[in-house]
Amino acid sequence: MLRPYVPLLVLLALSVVNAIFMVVLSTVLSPGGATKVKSAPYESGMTPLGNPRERFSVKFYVVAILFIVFDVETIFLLPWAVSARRLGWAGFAAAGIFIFILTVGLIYEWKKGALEWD
Amino acid sequence: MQQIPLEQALGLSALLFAIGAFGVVIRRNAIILFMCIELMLNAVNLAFVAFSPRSGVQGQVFVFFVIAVAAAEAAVGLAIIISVFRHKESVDIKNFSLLRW
Amino acid sequence: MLLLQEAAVHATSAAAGQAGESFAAFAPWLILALPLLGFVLNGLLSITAARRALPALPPVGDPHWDAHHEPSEQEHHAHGDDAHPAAHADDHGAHGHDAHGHGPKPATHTLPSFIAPGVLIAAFAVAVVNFLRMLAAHPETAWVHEYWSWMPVNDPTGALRVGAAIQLDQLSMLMTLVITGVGSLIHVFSVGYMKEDPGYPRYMAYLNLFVFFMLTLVLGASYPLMFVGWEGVGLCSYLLIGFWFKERANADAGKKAFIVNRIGDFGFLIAMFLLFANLGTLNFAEVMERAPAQMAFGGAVVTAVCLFFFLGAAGKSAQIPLYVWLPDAMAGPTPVSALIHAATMVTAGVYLVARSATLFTMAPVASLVVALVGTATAIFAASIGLKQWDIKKILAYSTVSQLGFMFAAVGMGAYVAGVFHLMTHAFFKACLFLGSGAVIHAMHEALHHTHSDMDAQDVRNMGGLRRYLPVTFWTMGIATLAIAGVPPFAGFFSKDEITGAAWDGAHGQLPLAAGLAKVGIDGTLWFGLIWGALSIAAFMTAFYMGRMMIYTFFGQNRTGEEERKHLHEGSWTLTLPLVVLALASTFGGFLNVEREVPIVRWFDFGQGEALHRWLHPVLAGADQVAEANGIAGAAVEPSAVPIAVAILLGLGGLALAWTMLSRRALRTAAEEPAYANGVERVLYHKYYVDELYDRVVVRTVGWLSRLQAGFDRYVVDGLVDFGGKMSEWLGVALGRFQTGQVNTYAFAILIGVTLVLYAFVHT
Amino acid sequence: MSFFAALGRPEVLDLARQTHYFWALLPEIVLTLGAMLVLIVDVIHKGDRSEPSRGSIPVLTLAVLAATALANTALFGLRDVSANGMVAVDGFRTFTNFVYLVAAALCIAISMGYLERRGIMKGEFHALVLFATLGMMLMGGSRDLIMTFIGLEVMSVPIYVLVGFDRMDPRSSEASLKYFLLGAFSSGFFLYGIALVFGAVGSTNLTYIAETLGTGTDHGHERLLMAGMALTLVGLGFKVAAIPFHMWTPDAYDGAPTPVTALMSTGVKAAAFAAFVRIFAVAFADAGAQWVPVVWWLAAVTMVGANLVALTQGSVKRMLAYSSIAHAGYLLVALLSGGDTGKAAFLFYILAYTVMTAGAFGIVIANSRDGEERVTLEDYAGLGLEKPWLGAAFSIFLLSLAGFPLTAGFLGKLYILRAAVEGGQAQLAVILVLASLVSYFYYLRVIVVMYMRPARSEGWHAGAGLPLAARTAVLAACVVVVAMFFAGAVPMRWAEQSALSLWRQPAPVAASPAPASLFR
Repeated sequence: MLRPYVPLLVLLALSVVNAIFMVVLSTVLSPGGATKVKSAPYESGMTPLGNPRERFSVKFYVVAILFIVFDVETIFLLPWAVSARRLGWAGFAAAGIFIFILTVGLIYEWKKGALEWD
Repeated sequence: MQQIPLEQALGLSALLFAIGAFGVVIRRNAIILFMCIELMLNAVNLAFVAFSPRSGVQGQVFVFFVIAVAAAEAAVGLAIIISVFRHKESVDIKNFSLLRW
Repeated sequence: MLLLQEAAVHATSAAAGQAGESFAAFAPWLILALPLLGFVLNGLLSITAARRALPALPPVGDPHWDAHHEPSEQEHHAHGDDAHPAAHADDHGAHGHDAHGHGPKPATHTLPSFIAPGVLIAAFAVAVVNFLRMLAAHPETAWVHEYWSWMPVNDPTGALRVGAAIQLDQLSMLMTLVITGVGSLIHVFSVGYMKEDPGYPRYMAYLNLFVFFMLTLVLGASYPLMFVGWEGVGLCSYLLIGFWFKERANADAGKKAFIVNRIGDFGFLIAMFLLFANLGTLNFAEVMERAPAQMAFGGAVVTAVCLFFFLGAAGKSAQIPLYVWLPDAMAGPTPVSALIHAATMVTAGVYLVARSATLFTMAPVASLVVALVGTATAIFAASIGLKQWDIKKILAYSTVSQLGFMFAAVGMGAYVAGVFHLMTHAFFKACLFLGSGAVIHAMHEALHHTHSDMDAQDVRNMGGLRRYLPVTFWTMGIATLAIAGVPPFAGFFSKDEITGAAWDGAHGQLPLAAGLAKVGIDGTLWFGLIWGALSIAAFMTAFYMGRMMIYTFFGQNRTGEEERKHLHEGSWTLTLPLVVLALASTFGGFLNVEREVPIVRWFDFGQGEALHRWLHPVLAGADQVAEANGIAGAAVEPSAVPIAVAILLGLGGLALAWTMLSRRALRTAAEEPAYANGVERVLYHKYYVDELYDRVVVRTVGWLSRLQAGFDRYVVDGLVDFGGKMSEWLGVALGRFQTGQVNTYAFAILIGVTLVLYAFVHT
Repeated sequence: MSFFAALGRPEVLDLARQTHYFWALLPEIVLTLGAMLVLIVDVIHKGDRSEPSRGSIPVLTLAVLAATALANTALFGLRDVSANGMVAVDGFRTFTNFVYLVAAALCIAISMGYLERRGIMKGEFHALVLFATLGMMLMGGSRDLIMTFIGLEVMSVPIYVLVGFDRMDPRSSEASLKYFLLGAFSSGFFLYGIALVFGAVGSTNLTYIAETLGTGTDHGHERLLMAGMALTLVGLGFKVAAIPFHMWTPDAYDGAPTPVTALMSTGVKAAAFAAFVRIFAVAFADAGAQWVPVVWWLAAVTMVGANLVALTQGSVKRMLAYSSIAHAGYLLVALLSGGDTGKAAFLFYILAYTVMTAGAFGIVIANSRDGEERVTLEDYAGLGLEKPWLGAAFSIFLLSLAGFPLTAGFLGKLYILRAAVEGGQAQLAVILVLASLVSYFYYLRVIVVMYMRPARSEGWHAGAGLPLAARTAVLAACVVVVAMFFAGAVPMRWAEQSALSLWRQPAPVAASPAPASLFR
């Protein structure tokens, strides 16, 4: 009855094991004790202290959006790359059109100044 | 290898979809509302994948499209929510009733 | 250009195409195109005028109407100096009274005086040419020409084909002559009456547009085309009733007319659908051809079609219960009342029934309903007319009553009599209305000189006017004799033919009587009733018309010392149409004299009954139906009784009015009470029908619409709240149910989803 | 179209050959390139901050639309022999494409002047309109449910942005948020419906679905199919704004910048209806017994409800929103009438409706001033007297919306009524007549106010008006509305041929249900 779910269970188990393994590994391997700076969470260079209600710059958001869009592009390109040879020139042309349209978007963003931090 | 029965997969999909739809009806934070909608879309993705063995591999291809569309929607939707936030300092949809009847 | 080419082509093709007949129409499209051209030109002028004159535009008010309404009295003084001289400067110039110093009028206000009557007279000329040709040829079939395909031709089902087509036959020809002829006269009258109004070009544009639509109504070769005209005249009527729209009552009257007419239009549409569903066509020729074959005689379908058509006709032609808009429509300028609300538009319903004669012959029950409603309207409206004081209101109820006569006629199957009365009524009623316009014009001008706020339309404020307005008096007098049914004036012959038909029916000699017998109804009793009621209505007509004339033109003048000096006849544009119409009211009746009738036997008019012979081809279809069903009327025995009674009643009514009222010392409106006893009170208040409608219909609708107003607010949201309550009950697991706008909408969608899913899974 | 033939266009398309997609998608390709061009040109101009270039963007946009219309004519006379292409190549698509292009062009034209006044003159507006139009064309022309969904999203996402385009106006932002949340919500239902249909039938190809249902093959998943149809109906019902899926409409229409409202109520609705026709009246035609009663109720409730609510509106813009809901009901009647007549009536009416609605919104724009929307009934008092041309044009549009003779709306309604009577939907025809009788009241009320009430104050209407291009567009719309009445046979004939082509799909059933996608 539950046999078809076995792969799912295996996946679940593996991810749990992996998580535990990572945490343990970093504890074991990390040198020295915990200073105040070291125990603070890492936030990509932002200072994590301060009023939690303080506003972020909207730039973070813009970059995040850019990331989403160009990230999703890979879910189309990856399957294409896997079978690029079988799809032939037609497939290549299709992928080319796709990338061309994305490039136009990129040019727009560039010119708009969305890629500059200041 | 034996497959997960279609009924069970569809049941899960329907359950997720219903949770998403109910979330849209009962939550009032715009962002959570949007997350509920994303949940609905992903429930549909599950249904597509579940149908795939029987109806053809396109089902899985559709999922890619849905993910891409969802990403685009997310980008626009979050931008809209930010723009609304600037007026109201809030994302509670209960506060948005300039337009009614 | 295209039209011209079309015309050239069809002129030749029609000449060749009409097998056996030599009738060749002469550019009938011109009859339609000319008023349309007038509308476009005047419309452009009016837009230009509105644009240029905007800052200095004086407040618009009805110079002949506003004093009539209590709320406007104060306003009257406030803007009187602007509005009234504007409306009367035409005569002032000659008499040196006008101190208000209007400069020379701009072209926008002078050109319409030539354009508007010009196009009408030209159209009338074209109509006359066609009439003469038709008279010579007397074609047995209608002349139909499609100018272009209006609704699709290559319809896959091949069902509905409606072209922009003109149908020219004896009936539409007659109507066209009346519309363009009487219309021309009224346009001329309008020049004198309206040319100082700030909205003059707009007025003329509307009037031209009205004529265009009215001609579309009668010349169109199919029901949809007729409907276009039908709606169009409704629109123009609405625009013209509310012409002085700054006065709220006028705008309301316009709305009332429009809304009541919508009810009728609903009937017209349903009738068209039923016809199309059963016959697959809406062109007159095809309908009349297919109807006898495809619908059962006296069957439910044809009866329903006819009744729905009659609902439409009742709306347009002010029959019970939809007559209430017509008296209020008198808020419009008086020439409009004459043209639209007496001579032409309101008779469209009669035209519709006559045009559908074949159908109505097939539906005896529907016909009887038409006749009975017409009769009831005739007597009901006449009784209200007995006790009105406003000269235009008297004429309005008189119009409703006379329309009732026409419906009684066409209902009884006496189509020729109905159309005959339509025509004579157009003459004498237009004459009466224009005459009342001349009276009001004179009264108003006189009152204006002393800045009196007396009501210029109340007959109690008139009296003895025959000394001051001789032409108006004589012409209106002739028209009164005509409407009262005094031989040999026009109304006598047409009304006599109607009562005569009822008499025949009471003796079982009408086709309709035989038709009713066929469906198991004894009609003779009904016809007897109709005859009696119509006779009483005719008597009342004579009485109230006599009363109006006596109060207006005889006895002591009650206008006031100072005002009296300023009472005088208007310019020739006002009097000429009156004279022409009076002549028509005198001689129009001889068109259809029966040769055998004893009293008129002395006159010899060829074979007699010219109108019967003229309209015969149009009614041939109805006759065939009657013959095929074995209900063709027996040879009518001419009887002297109804004629004698008719003459007696007409003269008697006038005589009674004279003996009762001519000695009576009436006081002015301010002093004389509107009614003396209970009966008069009920009559004066028009049986309280308006109040009844207000209570029952208007308030119900108002209540309903408030209900609807609350619908989105309370019901939808209430539903959601209800859903919210339910969820609270359910929602231990789901937590609180929070209503907010987006949630609300999403919930509505979810409810929809549930319903749709349920519907799908359970079918 | 020998011009395109000379360029190498084949007479018969076979979408199994991928190169033929170039011809099948020519208008879409032109529009995509044009939209990207507009986007880039604008952003490059912004680089050198040259203000005069602003005026050239709308012109460029109109040129792109014109080029697309030209490319659209390449579809005339084309036939498609493939069984399972992603796009339909038929007259129906050509016709509806023109409708979207007209809607977009009118939207751009009436936005001139308006955007400057409200301080939102940005090139993105035009690019977004073009992208939304592209979405409409993809949605209305698709022959595959997934393609319909993508088209729907390509259309909707730019519209979400456009609704909130005036960021300084809280109403605009709020409308955008509501429309976005509910739009995404409803497209979730639509997508779920697609998934279930896909599961039940085994394909998302509309032709294949039609054939499968037509042969009556027992696919053994009746319930799945029913649920799928129901949810698809919900998604489309939302986009066409049928009651009870309409509640976003008044808010979104009211808050959006008026040119966007015009586009939403015309182009978006037309595209959703085109997809509706393709999915329900063609693909699910043989399951009519299931969906016709449901859509019948939707149509009836929509017509009655929307007209009743419209009666109570004090804002002209909101009244037009409810009017647009009511018109969705009329169009549903055409769709329900079935047969070629119904489709032809639908096409005729959607064209007439697009022109008259966009024109009406053009007048709403003309009546508003520097950043201030003047949309209440009182704001219109005296407009007819002080601005006779604007008043006359508005009267024509309103009368046409009401269905008054001498206008396209009258003829359109008559065609729908005829189709309904022929198609055995006589009760719906009666409801339609009654509902439009009600609608006379609120349309005429505006006209009455325009002509019969004095303006709020001296010179209240002094600033009302449109720039030349917008004026030309509104005038052209007026002329079309009247011309469609007098020469009704011409567009009707075109609509009929287009409707016929919808049913004459050659499309033999292929053995494989797999769509000829690029990812084969």
